[in-house]
Amino acid sequence: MSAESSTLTDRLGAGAWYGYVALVALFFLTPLFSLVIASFYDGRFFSIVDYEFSLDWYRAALASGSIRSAFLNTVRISVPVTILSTIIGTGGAIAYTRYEFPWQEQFKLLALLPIFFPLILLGLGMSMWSSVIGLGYGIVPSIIGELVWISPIVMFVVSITALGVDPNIEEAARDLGADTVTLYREVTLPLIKDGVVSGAIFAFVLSWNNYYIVSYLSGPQSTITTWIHGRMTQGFTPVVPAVASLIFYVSLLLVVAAFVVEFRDDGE
Amino acid sequence: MSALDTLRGRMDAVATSDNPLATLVTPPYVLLLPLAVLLLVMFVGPMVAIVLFSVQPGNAISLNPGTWTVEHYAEILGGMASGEGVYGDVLVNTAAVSAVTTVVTLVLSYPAAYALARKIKRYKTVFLLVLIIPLFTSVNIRVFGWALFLVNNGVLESVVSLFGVSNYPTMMYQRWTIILGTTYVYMPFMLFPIYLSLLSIEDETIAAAQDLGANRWTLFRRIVLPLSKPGVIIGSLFVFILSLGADVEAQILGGGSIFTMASNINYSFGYSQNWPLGSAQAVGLLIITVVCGVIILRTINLKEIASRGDA
Amino acid sequence: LGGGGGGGSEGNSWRTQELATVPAPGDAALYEPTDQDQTGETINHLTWTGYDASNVQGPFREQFDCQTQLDLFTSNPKAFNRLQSGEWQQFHQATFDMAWIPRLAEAGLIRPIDYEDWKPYTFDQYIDLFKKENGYKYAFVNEDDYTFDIDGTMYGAPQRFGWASFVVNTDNVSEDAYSSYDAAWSDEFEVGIYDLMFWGIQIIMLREGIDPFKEHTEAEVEQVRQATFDLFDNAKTLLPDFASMNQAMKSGEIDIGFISGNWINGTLRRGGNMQFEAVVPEEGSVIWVETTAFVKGDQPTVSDNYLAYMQRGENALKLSWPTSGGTNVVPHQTAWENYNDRQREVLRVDEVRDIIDRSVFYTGIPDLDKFEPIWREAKSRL
Amino acid sequence: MLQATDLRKEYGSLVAVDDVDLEIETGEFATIVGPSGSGKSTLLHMLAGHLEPSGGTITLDGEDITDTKPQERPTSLVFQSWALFPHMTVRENIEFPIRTTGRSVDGQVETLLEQVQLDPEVQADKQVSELSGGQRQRVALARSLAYDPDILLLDEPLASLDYVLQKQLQRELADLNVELDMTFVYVTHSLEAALVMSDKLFVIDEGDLIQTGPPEEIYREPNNKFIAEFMGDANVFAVDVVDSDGETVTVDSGEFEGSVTVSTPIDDAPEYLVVRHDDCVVEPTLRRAVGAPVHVDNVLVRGNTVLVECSSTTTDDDYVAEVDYDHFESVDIAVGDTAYIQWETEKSILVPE
Amino acid sequence: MLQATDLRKEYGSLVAVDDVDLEIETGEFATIVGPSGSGKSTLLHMLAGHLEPSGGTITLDGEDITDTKPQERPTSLVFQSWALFPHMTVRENIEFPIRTTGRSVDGQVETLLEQVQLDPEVQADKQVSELSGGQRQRVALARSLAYDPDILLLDEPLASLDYVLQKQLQRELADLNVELDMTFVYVTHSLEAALVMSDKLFVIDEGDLIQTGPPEEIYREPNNKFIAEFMGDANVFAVDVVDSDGETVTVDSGEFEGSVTVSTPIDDAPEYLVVRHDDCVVEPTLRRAVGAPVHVDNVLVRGNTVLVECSSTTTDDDYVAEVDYDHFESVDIAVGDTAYIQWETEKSILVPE
Ligand SMILES: Nc1ncnc2c1ncn2[C@@H]1O[C@H](COP(=O)(O)OP(=O)(O)OP(=O)(O)O)[C@@H](O)[C@H]1O
Ligand SMILES: Nc1ncnc2c1ncn2[C@@H]1O[C@H](COP(=O)(O)OP(=O)(O)OP(=O)(O)O)[C@@H](O)[C@H]1O
Ligand SMILES: NCCCCNCCCN
Ligand SMILES: [Mg+2]
Ligand SMILES: [Mg+2]
Repeated sequence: MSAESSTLTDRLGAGAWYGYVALVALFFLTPLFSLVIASFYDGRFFSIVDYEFSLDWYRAALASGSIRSAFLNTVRISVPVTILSTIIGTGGAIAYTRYEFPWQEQFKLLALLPIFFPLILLGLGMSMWSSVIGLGYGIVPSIIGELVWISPIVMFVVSITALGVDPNIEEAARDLGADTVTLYREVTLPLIKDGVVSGAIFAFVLSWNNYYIVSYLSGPQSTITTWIHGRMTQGFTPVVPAVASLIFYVSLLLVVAAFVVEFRDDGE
Repeated sequence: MSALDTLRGRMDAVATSDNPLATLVTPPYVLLLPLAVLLLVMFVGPMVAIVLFSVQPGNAISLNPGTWTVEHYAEILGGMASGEGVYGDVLVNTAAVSAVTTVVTLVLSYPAAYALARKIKRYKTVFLLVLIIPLFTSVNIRVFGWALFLVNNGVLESVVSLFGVSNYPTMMYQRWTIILGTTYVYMPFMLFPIYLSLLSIEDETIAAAQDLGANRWTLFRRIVLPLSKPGVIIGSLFVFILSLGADVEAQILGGGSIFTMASNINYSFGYSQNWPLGSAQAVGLLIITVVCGVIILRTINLKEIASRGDA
Repeated sequence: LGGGGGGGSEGNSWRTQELATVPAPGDAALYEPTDQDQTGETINHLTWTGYDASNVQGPFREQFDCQTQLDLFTSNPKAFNRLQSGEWQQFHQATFDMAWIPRLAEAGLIRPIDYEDWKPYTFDQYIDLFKKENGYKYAFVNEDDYTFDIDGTMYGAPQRFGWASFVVNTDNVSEDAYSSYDAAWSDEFEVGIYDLMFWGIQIIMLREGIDPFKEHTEAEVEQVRQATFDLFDNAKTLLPDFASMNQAMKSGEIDIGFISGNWINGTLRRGGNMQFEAVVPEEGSVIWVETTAFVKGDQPTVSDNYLAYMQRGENALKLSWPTSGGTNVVPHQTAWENYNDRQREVLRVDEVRDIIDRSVFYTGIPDLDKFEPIWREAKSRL
Repeated sequence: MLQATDLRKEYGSLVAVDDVDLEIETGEFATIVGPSGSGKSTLLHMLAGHLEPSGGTITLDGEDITDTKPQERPTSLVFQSWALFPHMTVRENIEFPIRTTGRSVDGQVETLLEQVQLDPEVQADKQVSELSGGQRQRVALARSLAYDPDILLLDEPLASLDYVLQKQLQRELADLNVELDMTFVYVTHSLEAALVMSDKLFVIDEGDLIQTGPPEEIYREPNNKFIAEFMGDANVFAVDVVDSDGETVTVDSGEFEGSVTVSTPIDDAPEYLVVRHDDCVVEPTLRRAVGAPVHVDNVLVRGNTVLVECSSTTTDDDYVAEVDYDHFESVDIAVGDTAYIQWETEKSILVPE
Repeated sequence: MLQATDLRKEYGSLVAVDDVDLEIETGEFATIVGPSGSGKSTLLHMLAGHLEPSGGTITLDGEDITDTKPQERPTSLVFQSWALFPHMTVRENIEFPIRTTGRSVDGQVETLLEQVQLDPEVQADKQVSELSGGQRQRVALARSLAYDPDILLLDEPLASLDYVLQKQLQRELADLNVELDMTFVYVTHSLEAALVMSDKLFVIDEGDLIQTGPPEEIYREPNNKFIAEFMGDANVFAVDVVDSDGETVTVDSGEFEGSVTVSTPIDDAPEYLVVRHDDCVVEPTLRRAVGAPVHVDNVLVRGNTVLVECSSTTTDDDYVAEVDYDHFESVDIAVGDTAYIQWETEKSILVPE
């Protein structure tokens, strides 16, 4: 039974919590707002002084084949990476937190090390290694390369939740005849759901934003990050903010959907 | 469904057999095997390649097992010892940026994570999503967005000019703007682990502490903080390590006012084409991060914190 | 008869032998697809932004019914590393700044090209400055010592070019001041340094009156060190990329960008901001020429069609003014004839001859590693 | 004095605590009993401040504390689920409230552990996860005692303990109540504890406070059939009132032989006669004032007493008599016999529904 | 038959279960009692397969199941801490074992809930977090029953229930034991449950199995002083053996008047005379075979019985008599009086330390 509160000071207190989170959200969004503003600017390098509204960059972004293929490649990499790293990382987390086995601490260290590796080195090292073992370059090597870095991160995110689960509950499930598959599907996984979902979000975000590994392993396939990096270094136009803004608009739909759902629930 | 059944049958059939190979398809081995194999194949190899490169002479661009040298280590360590060269500065700068970033993100994230986990009930998904969606846009373009915000004639200027402020010191290319950048980029890696660990604290534990006279501060210090330790540790680790590797982020806003290890390594591999030197620096960075990580993880045993059930 | 284009038909050997010389069929056959070219193949081209623009790639893809994938890189050495570490298997063509062509040849990453076969598709198209007959040697490699040599083997085809110097905001910096690189060492101006070490070092050498492309003495190294430190000590900021640099110029945060060049500031100019100019002061600039080469390994049948297409004057003009990416000049006569007034102004086409006259061609600093720590250390002084 | 007025808690449509009024004097040992799910824990959590009432007020010595935070109330709750701090040792758990109140810890942990019959040397530095259920429960109790509250709220604090320990700790608590002048509000399902230890007993059912008073009074004069049965095993007979003069009432029933005239404090007309199992005996013939003919179904020996389970020969009802082992041996009763379950008139309790 | 041989569990240096041998017949109702922390839960967890023994074997019908996985044992454990699935409703919790065994769920949840006295309409679709303590405990019980195990292991399954419910469910369990021919291994601290329900009783203390047998035998002929006291409130007197002929033994003591000659099944020389509180009475004069002079310190009414607490006039010992309310009223005893606590010779139990 949890404490609830109703006094005025408590209300103010609750308001302050909301206010603070709103500030943090604002902090997170500030550069996106700036990019949105810049994406409608008619010139090439943004200035508020001679601002004129234009949709040209959006037209260019939507028409561009290289953006489309960068986008598709990014999806082709990040979706499998999200799914696979969530599975691999969750497996590692469950093994590490819910079982005892020989070499457990060594396993933890091995699983941890890639997180410590600066990404540029991982990319470079994997690029060298990839030709040694004949893995090659392209979408699949990029997926494998990203998994090396992202699965351990998922493992650690999931571990946080898995560490909080009462072992008695799993014992009870076993006791009641659950075989391994049932145990995971109906008890363990639902109990660590928050962690797995967070892990998957982390995985997606990290894969979506990965530059170094992809830039070394994707071969001729460009992704949004390598595309943006190229544009920043060579040939910048506000198509770049326009692309960023488009991604932002699409993800805003999620927020709107969540808001509507919640608002409806509230009404009931 | 039928695949599941087969799997189920196989797993549990195997569990009873004594075949040591067969135990590999039972938990925990079946769970940790993919990760272990992945890392052994695709991580240990590259790591070894880098270590090997770091002992290659001169500007070698391919591995030659016959020749090796410690000249690059000597250069780095010698430079650090004598105070010449950049390595000492770079190390200090990098550590300082990472430490400050870790502290700042921790201080800023904790209250937000706490609010999200325990105070915010209505519109929680909305808040969570608002915090997540910026991450769908690449890091460098988001940091560039900050530059657009801060530069002369940028967005900030138009906002403050609404309030009649026109003369204010330039915001770009300062040391603190590096911290702004790294804080901005890495804060989610602090916020979400802490949020998760706070989420798993039982309401009754909090109620019991309040009941026993804990004021807000005591409640925080003795109950909430220790129980959220896994999240704080993992979050701090992420942020510290990731900001040790900060490159683009640091440079755009900071205008190179702080030269960090990752930039320096990047530079060795990129413009200066000195792979062995870059690898040697990389090994140095690795040693630092691994040592920090191992110390942190050893001193705080995650499993111990977690043993909450009973026997 | 083997006259049919892309030449799937005869001489398949160069496609499969890793380092075989690349021949070309005559009679403009490469400009038209043949039956064999209706393959739905994919060309992978490792190159710079601009090449990927839809106005550049679209027509070729349509005409030859194939895909082109452009991997856009941002740094010669990094691209070199990638090919070297094994990615050569992924690519069919690569476009590097020409100083890298001998190195690529030396590393066995690119193929020789049959000059006579290819002349109609390439050098015959260029303005006089880029004719072999007139001494343009930066596509030809002496395979004994891997230097540029007019009598050497052709390894690449020039594609886009420009100069590296510095950019000034002519509204704030007087012509007097920018007639020398000294402006960047002057505390009168806000200076931003683009973190592009080996271009920066070359320009510093020019300012110091030192030939960049030779072995340097201790004293010269010392001189460069001092000049570099002075430059950084005077600078306001270091800029990591093109976009940040131009944004800093545009916003007035800096008056001078060191270094820059037409490939960098052209974007500002194309946006109508003609006050930004990559001026070439009296010390001169460094001329770079993007040069496309065939990468070793298997090649699709349309690979030679692609090169011929990219080299054709009207397509080069599009590359010069892509729908996305930066603006640059190209050496193609047709392009020069067809630039409109605005393009001429933005690209400063009419100044190009003079600039080349006053500049040196980028052939690579042989002892770059002496200067690399200097730049490193200078950065830590900011 | 701790006072609740119209205290109410609703969970959605379920009224867990329904406008309860209660008064507990300072130093009193008040016990709350009631069936599982009747609202006892809910009530305690509201008194402790962990649960916001849906209505009503709580005052302490006249001061309204309804909105006071738990940490500012001089109360401490021993949680039904213990709620020990999982990341602390036993010692740290117990020191926690001592530190929050700024007192010095020296030696207290040992004393408290001994008070709850735990060996400080063995248990003090264990992790909570290394304790048995009963050991945890005692640590939870010791921790609340360490807070030294004015009012100790106990939610079934001894449920997981063995009989001997329960007794010892009940005694310990009763002593503390007197020694420390601490007010105890004790939720228990142990009738024995309720009857022996408390000054005042509250009976709660489905969120309603249905009877309040000294335990003996409630035992002897339950308000209704539910309380009568709840306070101890009993046989129940539906009765009809045949006579009533305000002071005494006379009832009879088709289910037993003989009519019963007793004084009753209840205003409502009685509908049931309740007689406790241990007030009944089963003998072959009817030798007491009231009795019903039965078949003997089962005989269970329970230490010194014997449960004789039987069923009415005339109705569907089952009855039980709890008789002395010696008495049982002295009368000749065996399973299958027909006999009389019987009791003295004055053992009859008349109650309404 | 479920059999454990030399079963052992060590936690570091602590021996929680110390080479225990036990045999439980199929269909038997076996009860394990022992003080808090004596190793009961540990033993049960080993039988269920959740805890790996440090030594010894477990066999079921002769087959060694020591290393069998919990889900493959035909056992089900009702956890002391319930271990309900927090993310499921009551219904889903109960359906869980039905599904794992591939049976159809229809109607079973309702039947099971009713068996544990929960109203399916109200409770079935609640979240676990919305239940009271006692309701949770009953769901845990229903869930284990739903598994329909051959052997049901119960770790204090009724500890959080009120008296009436406890009785009802004890009865229910006893019936199930018979109906379903299910073997029950029942850990409880309720002596009453232990005595009434079980076919066989195991007494465990500090990890040792110290007595096994039918409950009545253990009640009447405890092995030692600890068990004697543990099986019910008792007064203890140190005694000296004055005579012994192998069959009977005669003792006396400085603490009581009269000497006691009883038959004893114990081999060891008895050192204590134990007599249960409810076998004693306190009267002004010594009217029974044995008795000790005491001061009456306190009188507690507990429903139909009265606890008379007194202290020896000659030693420091305290004694208690639990007398009938009627008997108490009939003798003239009040606090402060000097009187005799007394009992019949045959109520004396002689035990070694
Ligand atoms: N995980 C553990 N680590 C160390 N000691 C433990 C652990 N679990 C139990 N113990 C100890 O083992 C002993 C037996 O514990 P167990 O839980 O079996 O007792 P129990 O008889 O069930 O007691 P209770 O009636 O209080 O539940 C106790 O002293 C306990 O402190
Ligand atoms: N969070 C909740 N949401 C909905 N209903 C609840 C909640 N908590 C308790 N209840 C219901 O309120 C009623 C009272 O619960 P409470 O825990 O106070 O009972 P209790 O008297 O303590 O029972 P027990 O003796 O079983 O612990 C129960 O019917 C329970 O199901
Ligand atoms: N790392 C060096 C970048 C050199 C830029 N070259 C300019 C030419 C553009 N193709
Ligand atoms: Mg309760
Ligand atoms: Mg136990």
